[in-house]
Amino acid sequence: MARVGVFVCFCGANIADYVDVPQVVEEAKRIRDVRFAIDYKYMCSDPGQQQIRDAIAQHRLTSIVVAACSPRMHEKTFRKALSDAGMNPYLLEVANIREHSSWVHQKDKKAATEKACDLIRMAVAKSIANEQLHEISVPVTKRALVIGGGIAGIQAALDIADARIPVVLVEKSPSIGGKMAQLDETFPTLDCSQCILTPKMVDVASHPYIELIPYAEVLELQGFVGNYKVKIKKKASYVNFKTCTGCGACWQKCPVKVPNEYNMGIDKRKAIYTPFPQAVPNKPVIDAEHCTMLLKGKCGICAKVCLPGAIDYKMEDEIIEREIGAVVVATGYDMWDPKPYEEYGVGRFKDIITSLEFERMVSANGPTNGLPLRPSDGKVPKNVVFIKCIGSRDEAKGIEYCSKICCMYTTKHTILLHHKVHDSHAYVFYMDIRAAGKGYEEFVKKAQVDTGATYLRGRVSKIYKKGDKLMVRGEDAQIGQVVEVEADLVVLATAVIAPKDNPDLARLLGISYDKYGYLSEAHPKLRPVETAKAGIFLAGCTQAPKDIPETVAQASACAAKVCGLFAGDTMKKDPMVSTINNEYCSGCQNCVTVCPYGAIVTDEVPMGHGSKELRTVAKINEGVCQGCGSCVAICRSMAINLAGFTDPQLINEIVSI
Amino acid sequence: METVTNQLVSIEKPEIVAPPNWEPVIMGILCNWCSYAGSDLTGTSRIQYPPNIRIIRVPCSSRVDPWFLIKSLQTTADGVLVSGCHPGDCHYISGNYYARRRFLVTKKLLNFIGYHENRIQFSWVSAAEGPKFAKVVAKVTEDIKKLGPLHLYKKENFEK
Amino acid sequence: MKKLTYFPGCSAHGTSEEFDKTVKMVMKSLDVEMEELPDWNCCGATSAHTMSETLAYALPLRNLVLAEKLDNKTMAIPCASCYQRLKVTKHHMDADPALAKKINTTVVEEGTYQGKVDVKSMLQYCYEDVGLEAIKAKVTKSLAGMKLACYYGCLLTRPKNITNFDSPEYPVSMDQIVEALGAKATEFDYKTECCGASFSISNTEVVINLSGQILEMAKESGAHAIVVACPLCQSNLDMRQPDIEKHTGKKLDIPIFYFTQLMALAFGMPEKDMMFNKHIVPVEGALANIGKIEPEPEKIKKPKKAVEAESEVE
Amino acid sequence: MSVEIFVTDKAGLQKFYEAVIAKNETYAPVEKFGKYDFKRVTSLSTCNPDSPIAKTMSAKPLFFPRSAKIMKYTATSAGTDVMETDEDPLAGKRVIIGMKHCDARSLQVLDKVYNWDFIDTDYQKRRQNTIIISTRCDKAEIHCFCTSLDYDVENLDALDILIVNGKDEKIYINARTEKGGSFLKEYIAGLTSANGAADGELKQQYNAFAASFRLKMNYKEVNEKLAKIFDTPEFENVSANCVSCNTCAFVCPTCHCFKISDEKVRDTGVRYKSYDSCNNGYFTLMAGGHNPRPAKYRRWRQRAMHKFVYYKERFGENLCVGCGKCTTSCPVNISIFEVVNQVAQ
Amino acid sequence: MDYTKQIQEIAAKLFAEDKIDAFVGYRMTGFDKNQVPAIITGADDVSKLVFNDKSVFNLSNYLKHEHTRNKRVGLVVKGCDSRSLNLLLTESQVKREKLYVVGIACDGVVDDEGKKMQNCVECMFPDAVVADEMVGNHGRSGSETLIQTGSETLIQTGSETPIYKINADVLDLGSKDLVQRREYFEEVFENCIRCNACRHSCPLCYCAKCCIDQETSTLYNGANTTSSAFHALMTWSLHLAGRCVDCRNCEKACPSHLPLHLLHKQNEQVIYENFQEHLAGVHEGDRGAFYKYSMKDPDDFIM
Repeated sequence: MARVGVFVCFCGANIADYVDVPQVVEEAKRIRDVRFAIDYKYMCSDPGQQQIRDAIAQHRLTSIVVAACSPRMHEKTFRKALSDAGMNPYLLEVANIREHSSWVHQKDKKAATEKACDLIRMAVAKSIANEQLHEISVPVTKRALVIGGGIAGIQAALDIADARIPVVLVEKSPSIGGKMAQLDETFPTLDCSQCILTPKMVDVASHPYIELIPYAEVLELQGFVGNYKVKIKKKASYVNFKTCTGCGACWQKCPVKVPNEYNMGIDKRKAIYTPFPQAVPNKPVIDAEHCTMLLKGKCGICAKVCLPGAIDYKMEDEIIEREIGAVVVATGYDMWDPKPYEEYGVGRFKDIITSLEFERMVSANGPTNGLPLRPSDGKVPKNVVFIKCIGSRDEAKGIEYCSKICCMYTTKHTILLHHKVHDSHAYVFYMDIRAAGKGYEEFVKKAQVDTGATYLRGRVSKIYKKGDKLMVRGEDAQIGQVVEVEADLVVLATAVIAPKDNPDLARLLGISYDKYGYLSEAHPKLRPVETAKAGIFLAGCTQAPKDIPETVAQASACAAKVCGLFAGDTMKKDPMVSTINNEYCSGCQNCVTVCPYGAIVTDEVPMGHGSKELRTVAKINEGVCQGCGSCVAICRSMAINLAGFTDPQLINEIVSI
Repeated sequence: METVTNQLVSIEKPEIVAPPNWEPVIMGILCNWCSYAGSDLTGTSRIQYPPNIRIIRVPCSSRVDPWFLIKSLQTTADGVLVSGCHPGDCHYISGNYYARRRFLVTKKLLNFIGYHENRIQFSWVSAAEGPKFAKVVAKVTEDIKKLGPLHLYKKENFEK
Repeated sequence: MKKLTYFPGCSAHGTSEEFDKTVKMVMKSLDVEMEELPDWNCCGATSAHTMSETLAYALPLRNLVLAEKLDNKTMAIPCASCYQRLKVTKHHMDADPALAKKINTTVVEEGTYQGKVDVKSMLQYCYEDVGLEAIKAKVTKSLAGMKLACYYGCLLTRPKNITNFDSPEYPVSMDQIVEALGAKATEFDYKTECCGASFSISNTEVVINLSGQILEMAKESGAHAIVVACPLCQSNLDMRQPDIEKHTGKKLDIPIFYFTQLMALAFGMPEKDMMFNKHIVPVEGALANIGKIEPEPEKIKKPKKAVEAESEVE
Repeated sequence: MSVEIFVTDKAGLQKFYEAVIAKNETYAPVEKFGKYDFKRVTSLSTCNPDSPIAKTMSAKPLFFPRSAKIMKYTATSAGTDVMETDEDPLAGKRVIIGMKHCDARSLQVLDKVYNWDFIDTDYQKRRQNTIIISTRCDKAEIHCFCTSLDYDVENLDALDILIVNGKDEKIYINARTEKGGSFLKEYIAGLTSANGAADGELKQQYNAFAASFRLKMNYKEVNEKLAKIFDTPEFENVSANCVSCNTCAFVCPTCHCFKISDEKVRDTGVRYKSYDSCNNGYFTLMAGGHNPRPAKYRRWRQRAMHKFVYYKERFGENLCVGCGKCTTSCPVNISIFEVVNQVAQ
Repeated sequence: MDYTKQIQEIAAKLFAEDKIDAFVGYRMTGFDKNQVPAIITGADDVSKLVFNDKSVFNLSNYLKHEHTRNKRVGLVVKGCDSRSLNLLLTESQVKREKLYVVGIACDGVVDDEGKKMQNCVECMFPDAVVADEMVGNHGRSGSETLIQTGSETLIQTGSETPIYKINADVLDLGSKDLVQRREYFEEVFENCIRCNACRHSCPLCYCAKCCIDQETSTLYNGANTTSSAFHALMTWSLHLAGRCVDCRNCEKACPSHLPLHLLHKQNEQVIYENFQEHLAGVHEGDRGAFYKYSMKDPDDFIM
């Protein structure tokens, strides 16, 4: 027989003014299972809690009902009081007689009192069916996987590693650095991108807690939060990194020339190459698609010139496995290909380039030694037209969203142009200038004044060639007229898009992605770095376009999440998770279908007592279950129950009003 | 003087007349993250609403088995209100979408066998919609007051 | 022997008689049998669709229904405007059978639309069905020495999802045809700009401005003449040229040919059949360039930093 | 017992019924959804005393309700109060018309178990206060085999008033018990005495009826043989297509297994006694999880054995009256007659 | 429709080739013209098998019985039966590789009075949708039928007159007013004797212990009252919502002859019209409307 204690709170006057508390206590005392009922001015105060603790011992109570404010307010407080008295904290039920009665029925004390009595009756009925629950602890592998070695991945890896948690950093290209390594200077401070990034890259390489796996891809992820197992494919580099000294003799002698991805194809690299001088690790790899030795078996020059003998043409892809507890996905972004803008002559006119190509040209270590040059004739351009929103905010040809960073980097480009070519003039065609950010608006304003750039609000409708000039025809919406600008060079601010591999990666990791291919966060406002799958976090542009400070902030947030997850040897988890009653489970697996977290798997159990025949039943992974109860409601056999909200508990409430 | 013709009768069973001063009982099943939080906000904002509703907290509207509605109507309730997060806002990603389907079928089925459709109502109330919650409860209470006491398939002998 | 339904359109029997005539000549020599659509009616032109949607669909639909009574799979149309109306109608009728049924049953009495005849512009037919090789094979008198700017106008390739032919912004099919005839197509950015179209009558100034730019750009590209595939383009560019010259004060003197006229010329047909006498701008100057082959200019060195897709071995 | 036989015609019988209904609390077969169930009637037009056996539920629920309140209680912290249940609606003086002989006979069989170690007073009261008026069938229905069992259908004393359809649309009414005799006295005003002349005709009618049976069995042989073959695998074969739907037990006029359940709302609860069925998979499921009859054939064996062996051993009667209701209701047409015969062979 | 010969041949062949351990079909009863399901375990009994328009009972029910569990079974299925079989396969209750399915191109079956059953008149999938072998003369394979009569096509054409017709009884009752509907169903629930035959005869009710028999709370609805009948039938029909294949096994089993199809068809209609879902069991892998959702589901009934 249950022995319930009921504790009714006055909440000062908050409850007592509108609910007849003594009468409520009398009513509570009449309920069959109530052995003790009392009121107090402030139940949440220490003396109030003491009353509960004393009564538990004195009256051998088996469950507790506190009638006070919302359980969202003080449930934790009272649970702790129960714990302190040696009682399982989950034997507590809170009857919300403040938010749900006294505060909302202030004009009808009788009705409010009656309602409070009913709420207590329901809570008592529920508490009788309460079971002792214990926090779930899931063992944790304290190692994090970071996918992507751009600034987001670098920052996340460093922050986690600094907390002395081992990190596995996987990067698909031969060097970490990502897009940021291609940038010249960064807005709005114009500090040199390389200068602030490369120290971090070096830190990654030298950090004792970071295992850097470049030139590799994630193949498979199994398990659940705290207990993942990842398979990584290390692509064959044909260079033994252990013996290679990074002297560079190989790529200097290599005869094969390939367009250089790092410089957006403006110049060439060799078939054996390090992507850029500051690459980390600063070891070359052989591009198997172009190496004549690997393709045709002829050449072998690099092996001949390599003194340490690090070249190994027979190297093969290697699969490595790591046990990890959490994943940070930081796969960055791609730039949109502006080919659909046929009216601009994209593809026909060599002097139309994308913003990243411009970025490489003006970069001090770029292919043109920091000078913007016209690709057609190598001349220094005087009039440069920048066109924004190429692909962005364009439902017909591109994507619907705003790429967020183009306004700012175009502003930066006008400044860089002004710095490099003093007598140049920039024209900027724009739809809106979106400069929300610390110092951003000021940066744009200042740039406009300093560079004297002409800002034209409107879209460009056509670009055509007149002599060796490009005629840019567009609308100046502010004067309502068509304008034509004679340009030496046109720079298109192409949209930021999700990496094309994102959907595949998302499927592989078991997380969701939106229609553009960006990975989806668990909650757009409150859980922007988590995914719906516990233990997988998102950093940087893989979730949505963002600038460097935001990316770094999100990366650090991921690191904090990972550190929080790994704070103990085991993960503590709310015990409000589903459980399966094997006896009733018929194995239809509907629950597996509806579980939004993939927390339900199947298991085999004996058919009956001691039977060798097996049948399939569902099995809940406590570590993954978030306790929504979807599976409980769809289980026709009533074989699943959600701790804390079991069918008996809820039905007891329903039938006891 | 008012005539006595204005007797409150059960809409489904017109032969049953409500006792004097009859007040309906409404079972409110609210999801923890949106609607329950919204109802708390109604409280903290001191927005007044009729006292007929009795609230049960569940983690998500997808936890609500149509069984609960049947049991409520069979025993204590004259009407049921289930409230969850707005579509797209579910704390558990997709729970309210599953719930929505069940609710529609349940509502139509109960209506088909003789319950007035206003006996079973649903709402989406977010954690910020304290005023909306009060409005919803007021509407449901008023609707059910108009319908009169529920006597269909009630468990016998369980008078209050 | 290829067979083809021919929809001449009203201008072929009027202002663009030379287009009509040369099309017939050229097609005959290319072994294409053209069967003129019997009892064809107006396509609705620019006016119908500004007034009544039903009428705008009904007029072309009748022609489409009539075309289905002939055996030919394709109907080719020289006039860009007629082509556009018929093609658009066909597109909507195929996409929405209910609409087709409605228009068909309420207005068109000649039969039920089935959607089995394809509609092509004459240019498209020459390019896709006849083919460059066949054209090249018929050339007896190469046009080498002539530099031509190919002007397509606004309708032949647009909208892309309906015409499904060539690039909507920078088409090249006509360029390739004139090069097959031996001439050289210049790089001409105004290929698909608006010529002013029917404003020629109501607001001449617009046409002077727009057509003027086209002519100027063609001149600048080094072309001796412009090649067109649309009667209205031809008449605007040709007929308004004196006005434009007067307006700008610049001498243009750039004749406007139909591509079929040039084909006929290159096929060695008698010059009088091409009706050059109908042109406002005299053609003789431009035709004089035939045979005057300029020496190949030295290859310009590739820009140092040019993007190269293929790898190369030193 | 002086047995006077009255004779009347169709109209006379109707009048008799109407008079009975008017004066008494009367139950009769009432049709709903194509099936007859015994319900309280207030006029002859709403019921059909000649409903076919196959389409009529047994009258057992009038004595052993499908669900009976056996207790009502309130539970508060002051303790649990057991309250009087509502008055038994079936305990008053009443008349049942349209009950078949087999149904009436089933009550005699049930009497044994209700008068055994525990005397069920509610049942007794219902029995004592009931007058049963039963028409003898004219023709056996397809699944009937009442004449093959251990009771005398012709001279059945389980009914109080017998009605027989005679020749030339004559209808005979005959009191079979004292209770019936004294009851009938009130209604003899419209009836004429047959003055002994009817005996032959009654016999003749019975003989014609008895000859119409398709099914005949030697119940003694079945009793004996079944008792010896508890372990025969034949039970598995005959039960193979049973879907364990329980219908047979719920429509059977002699099955009397029940379960107890509580239903509690707020502080008030009711304890119910309701039908159960041995064909149900968890009929024998014990609290610890053990189930002595998990397999379908074991439950079927139990059912057959109980009907023809166990009950016979204890009370000297077969727990089957040969009405064929179970066979008619069975969704897969399993016939108890076929089964016991087949197993016994 | 009489496929007795074909079925016998197939069963004999399967036993001869040792492809099955048991064959589930129909045989005549010993006493009337009705048929009973037959579970045959050897070639000797093959001659007992029959199939004609009296072969009503949905045999996929037997797949949940101990006689067929873990055996290689040959099974005769009509259109509706095959759909319930499909659901059993989807819900992992049966292993496909242990089944040899004989699909019938069904012309409809008749009730006790020889009248074509209502569900057969309204049937949209007369041919088996799962089959290893088809019997019958519709000249189509199972999958072809699906394309021709499948709900997919109905949904796509949208404005066209749908082949799906709302059940006449549901339509009739639905057009009545609330009090009339209540009166009708009060009689239904009153006449229910809580024998649960409907549940046991349903091929899709295979739970280890049915939820309405579980004493999960103080409100156990075990008694036979109108209220508990309401509870049981409502719960049952909602558990079959989006799954019921309209084979009417339940109605055939009901000793009170209750019109149980009303509940199922009402749910089916609501699901079909509001969620544009396929009819139950038509596609393998389709678990039914309650186990998925669409963002476009109706929302106007929610405040």
